[in-house]
Amino acid sequence: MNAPTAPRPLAQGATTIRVQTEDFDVGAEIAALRAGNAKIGAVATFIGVCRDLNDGSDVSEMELEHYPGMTEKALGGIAAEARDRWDLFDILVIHRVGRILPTEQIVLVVVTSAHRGESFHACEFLMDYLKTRAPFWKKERTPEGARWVDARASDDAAADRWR
Amino acid sequence: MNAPTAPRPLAQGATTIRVQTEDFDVGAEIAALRAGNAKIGAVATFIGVCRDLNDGSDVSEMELEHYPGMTEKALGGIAAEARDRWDLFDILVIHRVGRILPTEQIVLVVVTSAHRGESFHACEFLMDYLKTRAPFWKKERTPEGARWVDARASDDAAADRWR
Amino acid sequence: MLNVLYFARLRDALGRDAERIELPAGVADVGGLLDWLRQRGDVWAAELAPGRSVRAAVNQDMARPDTPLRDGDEVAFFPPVTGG
Amino acid sequence: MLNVLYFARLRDALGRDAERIELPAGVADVGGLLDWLRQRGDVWAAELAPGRSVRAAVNQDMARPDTPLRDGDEVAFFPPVTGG
Repeated sequence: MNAPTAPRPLAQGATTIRVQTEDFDVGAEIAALRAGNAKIGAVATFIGVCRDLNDGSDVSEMELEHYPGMTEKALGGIAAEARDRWDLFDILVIHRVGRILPTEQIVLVVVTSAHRGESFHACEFLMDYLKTRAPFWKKERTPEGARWVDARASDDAAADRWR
Repeated sequence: MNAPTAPRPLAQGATTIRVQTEDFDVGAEIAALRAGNAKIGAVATFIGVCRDLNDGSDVSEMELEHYPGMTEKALGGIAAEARDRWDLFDILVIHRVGRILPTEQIVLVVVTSAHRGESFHACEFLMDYLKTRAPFWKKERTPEGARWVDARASDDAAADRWR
Repeated sequence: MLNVLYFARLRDALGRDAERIELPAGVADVGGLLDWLRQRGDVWAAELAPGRSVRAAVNQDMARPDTPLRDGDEVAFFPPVTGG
Repeated sequence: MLNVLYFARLRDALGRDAERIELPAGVADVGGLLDWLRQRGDVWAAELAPGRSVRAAVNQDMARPDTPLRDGDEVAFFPPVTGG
């Protein structure tokens, strides 16, 4: 909408959203984000991992379902909200779908910025919103059979902190 | 001080503090922490990086000094405080000293826990306290000469949030 | 026509992942469509009952009961999300 | 004897990184030692002036002006820390 302007001096960085069945390499992803931007002073990262225990039952595997199209749109919207709130360079969100075993990685969020407060807050914000607004559903296989995981009131409370 | 007790069921995990001149491999450090603990559901990580610009001046290199002995003691105390506040598995703090160039890594903090809130909060707490209570001092080389970096009021304010 | 999608526990319980529905007479919004679906009875009445925490999206944006519906919309129903 | 250490900008300005000092008569705490050091004048008075944000540690724990000193203590003076 604006007239063309000169490139912003700090306009390095991009938002990347990936929904995939494959695992991801945290070290390689962080290195790729940081490459070539000597203005980055802070990298905040969160990795969500499949546990072998949930709500008191052993979990032998998990199946992650999503809503193709809407999931990517929701994650893009969450990332845009984070950029409105904080001065950031890069946002990377990778979320796996399909079959996932205990100790395997489920989700990765990486945020880079000049100073630490901004990447910390944005990373936590992204996870809190992702947990409550991005269409993913977990089904766990336990000795008692397969069960859909219930949403947690604590996740809604965490997301509400940012309102 | 206590009589011997049975192993705690969730007592996996350890605190590791390293002050070193060498760089570190984030992916390998995280993988080593996670190995063998299928109770971990959350991994929060912070990496502090040397920027090529600070307070408006170009930075060509940085020299990080510390107080051998007290630095390790202070970091261990900060980690113990984090364990008092949150239910955590692992705490890893690696802080480099000596000569560091722009885009090189300075500090790594990794915290693992069952649920994300605890590792997020502990990771940010550790960084805020490390910035204000661990004896490290930065000297920057700029076109105007070498200069000791001044402490920031914003870092004190960040640490005071946890009181 | 509406393209109506069902996900996760709802899809399992309702026995379908999608269907095409001619926008019913008198249905103007998401809440109206839910009422109409409940009138199918059985699992529809049970799974979509007001206490069951059903979430909806219209054209891939989160929606509320008063979100309007138009011919051609993609409407999705699903339980509260549990990713991450 | 006290083992007194200086770090960072203070070490550069004072021209030494450590010295051994016989606990001076009448000096009972960190504040007292700072007063005694300031009486050396010149850079000592300037760098350790009350407005200069000098921090202290005794036996590798952060200390305050009223932290007591005993023979054999390791006392360190330094500017506010800037790691991370």
